[in-house]
Amino acid sequence: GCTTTGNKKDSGGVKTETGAIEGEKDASSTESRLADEQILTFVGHNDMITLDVSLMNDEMSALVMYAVNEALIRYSKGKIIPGIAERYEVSDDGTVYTFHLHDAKWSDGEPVTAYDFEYAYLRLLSPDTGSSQIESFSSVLNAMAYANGEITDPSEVGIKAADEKTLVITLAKPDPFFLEEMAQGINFYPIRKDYVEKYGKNYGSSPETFIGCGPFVLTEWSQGSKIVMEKNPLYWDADNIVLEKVVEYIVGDENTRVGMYDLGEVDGIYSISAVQTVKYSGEYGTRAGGTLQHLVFMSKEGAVLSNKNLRLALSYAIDRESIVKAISPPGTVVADSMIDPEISLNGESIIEKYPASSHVPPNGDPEKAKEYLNAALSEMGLSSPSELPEINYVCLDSPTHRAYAEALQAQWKDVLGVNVNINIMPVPQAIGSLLAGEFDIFLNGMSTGVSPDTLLDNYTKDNPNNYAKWSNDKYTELMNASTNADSLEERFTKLQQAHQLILDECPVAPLWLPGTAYLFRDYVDGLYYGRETGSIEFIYARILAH
Amino acid sequence: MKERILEIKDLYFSFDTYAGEVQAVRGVSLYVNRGETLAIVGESGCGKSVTCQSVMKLIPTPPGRYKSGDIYYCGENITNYSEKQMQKLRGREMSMIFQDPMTSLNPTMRIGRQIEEGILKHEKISRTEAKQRAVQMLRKVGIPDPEKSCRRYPHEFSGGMRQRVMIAMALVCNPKILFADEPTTALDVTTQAQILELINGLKKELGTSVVIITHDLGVVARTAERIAVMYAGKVVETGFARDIFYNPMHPYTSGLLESMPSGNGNGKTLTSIPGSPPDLFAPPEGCAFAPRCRYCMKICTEMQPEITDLGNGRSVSCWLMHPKAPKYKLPGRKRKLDTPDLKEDL
Amino acid sequence: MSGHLLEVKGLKKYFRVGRNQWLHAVDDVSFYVDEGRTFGLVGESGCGKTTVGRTIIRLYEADAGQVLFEGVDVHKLKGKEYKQFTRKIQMIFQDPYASLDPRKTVGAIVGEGLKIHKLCRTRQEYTERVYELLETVGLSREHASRFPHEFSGGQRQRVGIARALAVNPKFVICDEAISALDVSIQAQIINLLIELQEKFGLTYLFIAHDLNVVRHICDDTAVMYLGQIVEMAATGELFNNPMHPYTVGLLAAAPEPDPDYEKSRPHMLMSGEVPSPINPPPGCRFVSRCPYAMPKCAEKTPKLTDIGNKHYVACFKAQEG
Amino acid sequence: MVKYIIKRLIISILTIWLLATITFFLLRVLPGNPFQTEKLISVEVQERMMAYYGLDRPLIEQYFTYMKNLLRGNMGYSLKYTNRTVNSIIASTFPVSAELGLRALAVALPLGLALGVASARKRGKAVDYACVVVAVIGVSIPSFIMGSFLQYIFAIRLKILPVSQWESTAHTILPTAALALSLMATLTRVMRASMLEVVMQDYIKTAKAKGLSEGKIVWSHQIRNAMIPVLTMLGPMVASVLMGTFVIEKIFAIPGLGQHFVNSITGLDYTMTMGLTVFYGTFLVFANFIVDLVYGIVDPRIRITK
Amino acid sequence: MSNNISVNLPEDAFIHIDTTQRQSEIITRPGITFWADARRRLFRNRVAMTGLAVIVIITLLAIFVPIFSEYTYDKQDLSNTNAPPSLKHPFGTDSHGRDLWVRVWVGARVSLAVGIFGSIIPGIIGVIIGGISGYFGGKVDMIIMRFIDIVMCVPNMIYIILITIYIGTGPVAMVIAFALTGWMGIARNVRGMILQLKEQEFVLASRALGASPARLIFQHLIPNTLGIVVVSMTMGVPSAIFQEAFLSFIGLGISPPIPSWGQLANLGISVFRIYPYQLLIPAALISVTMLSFNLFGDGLRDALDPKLRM
Ligand SMILES: Nc1ncnc2c1ncn2[C@@H]1O[C@H](COP(=O)(O)OP(=O)(O)OP(=O)(O)O)[C@@H](O)[C@H]1O
Ligand SMILES: Nc1ncnc2c1ncn2[C@@H]1O[C@H](COP(=O)(O)OP(=O)(O)OP(=O)(O)O)[C@@H](O)[C@H]1O
Ligand SMILES: [Mg+2]
Ligand SMILES: [Mg+2]
Repeated sequence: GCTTTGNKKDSGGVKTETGAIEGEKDASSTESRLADEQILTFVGHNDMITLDVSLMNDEMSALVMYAVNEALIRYSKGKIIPGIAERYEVSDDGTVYTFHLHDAKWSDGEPVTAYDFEYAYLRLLSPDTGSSQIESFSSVLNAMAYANGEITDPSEVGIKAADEKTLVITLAKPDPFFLEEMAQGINFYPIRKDYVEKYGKNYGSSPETFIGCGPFVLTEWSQGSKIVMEKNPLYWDADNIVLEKVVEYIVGDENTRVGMYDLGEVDGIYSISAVQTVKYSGEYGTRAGGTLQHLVFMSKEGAVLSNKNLRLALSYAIDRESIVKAISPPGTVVADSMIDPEISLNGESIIEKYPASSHVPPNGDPEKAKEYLNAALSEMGLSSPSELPEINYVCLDSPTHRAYAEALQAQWKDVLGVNVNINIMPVPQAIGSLLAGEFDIFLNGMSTGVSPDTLLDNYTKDNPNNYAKWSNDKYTELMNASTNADSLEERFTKLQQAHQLILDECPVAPLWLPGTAYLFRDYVDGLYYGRETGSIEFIYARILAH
Repeated sequence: MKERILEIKDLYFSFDTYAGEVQAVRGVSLYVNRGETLAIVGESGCGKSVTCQSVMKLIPTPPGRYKSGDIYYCGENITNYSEKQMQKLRGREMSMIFQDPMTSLNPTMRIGRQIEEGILKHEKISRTEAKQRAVQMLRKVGIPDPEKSCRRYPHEFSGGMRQRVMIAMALVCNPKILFADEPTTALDVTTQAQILELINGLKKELGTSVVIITHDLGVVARTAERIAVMYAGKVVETGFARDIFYNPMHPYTSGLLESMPSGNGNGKTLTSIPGSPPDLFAPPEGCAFAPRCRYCMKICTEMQPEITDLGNGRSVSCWLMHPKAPKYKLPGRKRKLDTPDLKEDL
Repeated sequence: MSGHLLEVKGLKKYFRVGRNQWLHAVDDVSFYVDEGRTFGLVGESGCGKTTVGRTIIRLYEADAGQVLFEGVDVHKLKGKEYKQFTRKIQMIFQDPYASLDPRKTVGAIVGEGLKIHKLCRTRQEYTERVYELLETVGLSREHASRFPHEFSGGQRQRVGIARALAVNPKFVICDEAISALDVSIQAQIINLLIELQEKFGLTYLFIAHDLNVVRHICDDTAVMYLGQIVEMAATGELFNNPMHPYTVGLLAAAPEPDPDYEKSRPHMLMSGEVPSPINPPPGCRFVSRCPYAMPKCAEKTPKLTDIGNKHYVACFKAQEG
Repeated sequence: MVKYIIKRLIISILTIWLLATITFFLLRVLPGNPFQTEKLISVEVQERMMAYYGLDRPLIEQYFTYMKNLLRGNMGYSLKYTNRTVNSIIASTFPVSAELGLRALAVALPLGLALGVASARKRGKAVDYACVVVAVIGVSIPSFIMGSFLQYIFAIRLKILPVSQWESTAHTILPTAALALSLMATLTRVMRASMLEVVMQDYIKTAKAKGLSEGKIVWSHQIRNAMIPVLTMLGPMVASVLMGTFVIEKIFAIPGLGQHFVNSITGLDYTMTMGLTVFYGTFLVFANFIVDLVYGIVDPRIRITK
Repeated sequence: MSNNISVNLPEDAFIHIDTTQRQSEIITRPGITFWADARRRLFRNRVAMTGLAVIVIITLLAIFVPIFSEYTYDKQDLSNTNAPPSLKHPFGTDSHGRDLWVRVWVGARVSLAVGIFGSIIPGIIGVIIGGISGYFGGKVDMIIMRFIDIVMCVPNMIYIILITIYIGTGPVAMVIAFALTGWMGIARNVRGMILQLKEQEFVLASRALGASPARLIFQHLIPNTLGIVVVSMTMGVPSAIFQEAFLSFIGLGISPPIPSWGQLANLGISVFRIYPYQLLIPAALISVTMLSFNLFGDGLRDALDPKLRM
């Protein structure tokens, strides 16, 4: 759950003790008339890539997987609800999670067992699978070691099916965000071993080579064009599923998607761009979160931006609000810190509880920016901004990134008189430059993850993912202290201090949490959006009479 | 009087070019009777080809342009015929052997097809029959191995063979009138004789009229009943072949006949008409031949001579014909045989 | 090494016209031309005259045999040497239409040789030379800026002649160079050729159909039939004393510019099917049309042999006497 | 001839091999790796993925492995569509692209040639200028604009044709039209230029003298002689049109091959790029081979077989 | 058939005069050169001149509008984005609130330059390579043609990225990219036509004159393929304009915020149902310019065709 107009997120119900998962599948209170035909059609822009859970790492695959398969727990309407597991227990030290499965069936009638999960998770981790998603299991005992080939015996990994109906997962150390990860992550679904064995590498590449146990069955996947799912009568909770059929068209061109919507060929559009919302103002919904777009300033010794004041000047010169208003997709929220405000524990937003003492001004602060600039110039021994060495802004070749770059460039020029060169590159090359540190400014969008330190972790000294090449011993110390902290309180306080430090030093400057707008006819009821997956959850949707 | 199959009256035809008007044909009047051969001879570039092609309306307009004059075919004025109407005449009624055999053949079509095409257009017969006709025709013009040759392309033929293909193409539909523009220039004399015989046969059998343009006075002597001598876009002299040969009345005609190599002298310089023909961009006011004329008079450079009709189908366009002009006996061809019936009066 | 300016030895040129079908355009032709002489080549249309000419200047590669020019094998010349060679030997093309670049003005066509061989030092000299050449062949300087399609057949042919003469060649192959010209201009051109020969000692290979002209201008004449030389002798000797039946027929067929004579004399047409040059059978090629054919004519090819007086004939009957 | 064909076949195979080799190494020279996507994956995972796909081995070794597989017709698994082989992707999308391409060609070729002919014959007249305008619109308005426009007018505004998808014949009309228009425009212009060289030739006069009608002259004398430039274009045109057109496929949501040509290379999907290059290369090489053969048929003066 | 005038001619009219000495008084017509004449005819061609006039006008606007306008192409006003055409902003504003009138004319500078260079440079390369290939034939032809096959098949993006690595980005790199990726079509076309032409007699005639291959190719063969080459090049202009947009999009060409027509059209298409003017204006300008180029090109072609010389 994230900010969704109309559907404000409820706090998730996570119990640390033994407990049933809060299973509130609200049979919508306003019992309006349903349409005779329960078919939902909508149009998306990308095809899914694979149905092999272990390999899956894209949004569209996740969208379909959520409907045609089911993990132990589900994340729905901002809450964790039961999936295949009817309940779970957590040991007192917070390291052992025991999941109890109920009698669910695969869509061919075979029972779903704990072994299917054990198989799926270990398969993902196995070096022979080639998954890019191993980090989802990073807190599980020995998981990374197994994945990296340091140990070869899978039985040493903390994932074990005790019997047909019980799965035990052992963590290396307590992780308060583990359940959230399991619920929101996209790689925690079970896999049928016999299918993998039968289809080998082709497993999950077509409806025939895949089997799931979710509320829908994939019946047609014509690549690049259309996906059809039908209701699965064998689904354990089939009674609560109203839709009979879901059809997703895949159309790359936005004008076409909008045209289909206008003509009534589809009930909704998965996402529409900012300009299109002008036409449908009042009709569209938005969602945001999951990703934080921020500028990475190259801070290593010798770079132009190794000067902290210059970095701050650049950050303070940005009028984030007006850029968001003019250019960003609707739903975009200006970010004033490096921690996603949606990240919460026990219903409490971390950043609200442990706020940074200074924020980036959402409307920019030209005065302060100029002050910083002057300070920087005098430190560098320069008299005017035109004497600054060339500043190289590496930009991905996407229209939105380009639009942002141009807007930022103009503001820096206006406010500071600083010229920034925009250097556009195709994605692999741009990311290559980012990794190699061949840039001065880079607009990076990263998943904020389920825990508040996901992003901040990167900027410790010598971390390969420290794109700013920023090396600050104090920050590293604080982050290490936070990671190794014994209590949650200590963990978050250290984190708070580190966060403050990074905001003051400004190797990275938060910009905004980009949103997405979606457009569905108002007779489509009960749609929700997953935060981490960023995708639509339509399994409980219904078509109202219209 | 014999039927005039073609009559050209005072035809003017020009080319509009970038630098002005080229008056290629400047008042040509000619006629051809049924079954008769008319030879057009004259200076190279004097408008012989243009005259013939303009009768068949083959010159694209523009750059060509009919200025005035009338063309009668079988008594009918075809000057203003539309393209459609002309299509009916071309090929079947009148056909043409073009001067240049290489560029006048479609380089990408087998010569057999090029010949068949004309037949199929005008006669209701099958492809195979047409093919047979084409082969027959090729055999008649002396192309070796006609069945196989049919399947070859123009560039694989020698100059003379291409010319014979052109001839075959023109003759295959038995036209009523044939314009043969230098049909045998590229042929050796034996083949030439064969071709002339072929045309002669057509004339006898079907009464075909022939307009032959040639520089080979031997060929003229052999085939033509009547001759028209052209100079600088005009007909300067017409008449029966023997009259012209033995008794030329225009200085140009006479000069032409004198220029022939006699056939036995070796190494001698040949007689030729001095000077070069006028540029048709700006033809002179007076007689076009005047600057080169041995007999030139003052009037010649000032005024165009009238056409003087001397009767017996003879007409000359020269001031020498004027009653006041001095009289000369112009040299002509000496007769090999003595045929007494020719009057040598002037 | 012979002292001949041009010597052709056993020249063969076959064209491929289909699978395993070879058209024997030139089949073992040998002759020589001495400096300052005019060598006439006459023969049936399609017998290979043009091909001989073109092979001499290497527009076609010979399949066999040699062409020696000034004692050097032409077909072995390379680069610069070949360029030198092209200056010395020129060809006037048979087809005046196709052999002129439609996109070049006549002036540029005529002057091309001058440019290629850098024969003019100044632009002025070049233009003058082009005008001079045009006037030599009876065209006017105004024609220089016109394009070939604006010319009549004869005018184009004169352009071709001017082009060949532009580089002051030593040897000129005239491939029916004057056939499209009216007699008066023909006479002018022939006079010009003779004059050049007298002045500069030019040598000509004169391919023509007009026997009167050949007789007038050539010192020696060869008669070709279907790719082979069948008779070769000094011109006077050949015309007065033709030995090969084909030559006899040829001479008899020439029309006289005399209407009464022409119309009264009988015209003998050569009878018989024209044989195909494609994979020709052994034996004399004229056999199918020869009035004196003997059985052995169909079996063996007669060799070109001297029957005295430097009169070469390839005919069994003539050789037997 | 047979010898020539055999020789050409061998050379074609060599060409394709060379193409594959060059592309293989050039691809590896490009910076970045296939696992760098907009959604950043940590450096460790990237390295792990490289190792898994064998991309950390010596390049030469990778090359030989690839070539060995290629010889067996196995182009490997896509790096992006992780569990689908390049062969299967091509097999499922190529027929769609090819169908669209063939439909467009079937429309564009006759129409383009006809307009070109008409334009040349009526040079300087209204017909000519109309053709110029149509052709210029076809050339200067690229298909991404044209496609959207057609779609907007005929599907969204007039509602007489479906907006997108590739199902019934009606679905094919708009994409075919959009694609055909640009092909047609090119063909029209080239044909016109080429015809202008032919209409003034002397042999046209000859044909006219035979009494042939204008139509017949155009058909059997002019077109053939004007065909060489068109044929030349046609080789690569057919090859690339059959491979699909990215923008048209995108606009009309056609599950064709075209999208992969763009996505695979921008995503540095090595195997997919290689597969597509080899596949397209094979097509193009053979299309040009056929064009060379047809040259000789169209114009017997051309002898490539020498 | 003598009429009165001739009968009444004076006696002295018939005095013999000697013409042999006299220079025949040919009135020489103006000795106009081919190029001068081609130019004259081009100028007389009204349609071609209209085309030229449009090109000139567009060029002038491209030069002067940005100089005299009160806005600059990069000055953004985020509070006035996507404004429809008005008196203040004749072409409206774009998504960043920049004045499109100025942007369009700044874009015209880029696009005209790119269009012209982007078609001429590869055109020249193509003509040269095609000429060589067609003329020499045989092995040379085989090698060049297979090389072209390969160059055509290797995905363009590879060259483009390699250029960015070894040459960098910017207009020069972009022109190099055009040159590398655009010459093959013309080369094949020229080669095809030269194969057709090279055995023709006028080529043989020149060869017999000792003309070098270079001379044959460039003086005789290529001029005879000019019609197609001119057409191919004019068609190359719009594709260069859109290719520029693509190259700029992936960072090879003009770096932001400098606009070009291709880029404006690309942006326009994504919003054309909401702000149609943002697409229609650049698209119309491109089309009109292309039409002018084509009409002018046709006129040029006709002016250079000797057979149409009138
Ligand atoms: N397309 C044209 N444009 C301009 N002038 C032309 C054109 N065609 C022919 N002429 C001119 O018209 C005149 C007559 O040409 P025509 O071809 O009729 O001559 P001809 O008598 O057939 O000569 P020849 O015997 O040499 O073939 C020539 O002076 C020629 O220059
Ligand atoms: N390119 C070619 N391909 C095939 N056959 C050819 C080719 N060129 C010439 N031939 C053939 O070669 C033979 C000789 O041709 P050539 O042109 O030398 O004859 P010619 O003696 O010049 O005849 P003409 O007097 O008719 O010009 C002819 O049978 C002709 O068909
Ligand atoms: Mg003529
Ligand atoms: Mg010949």
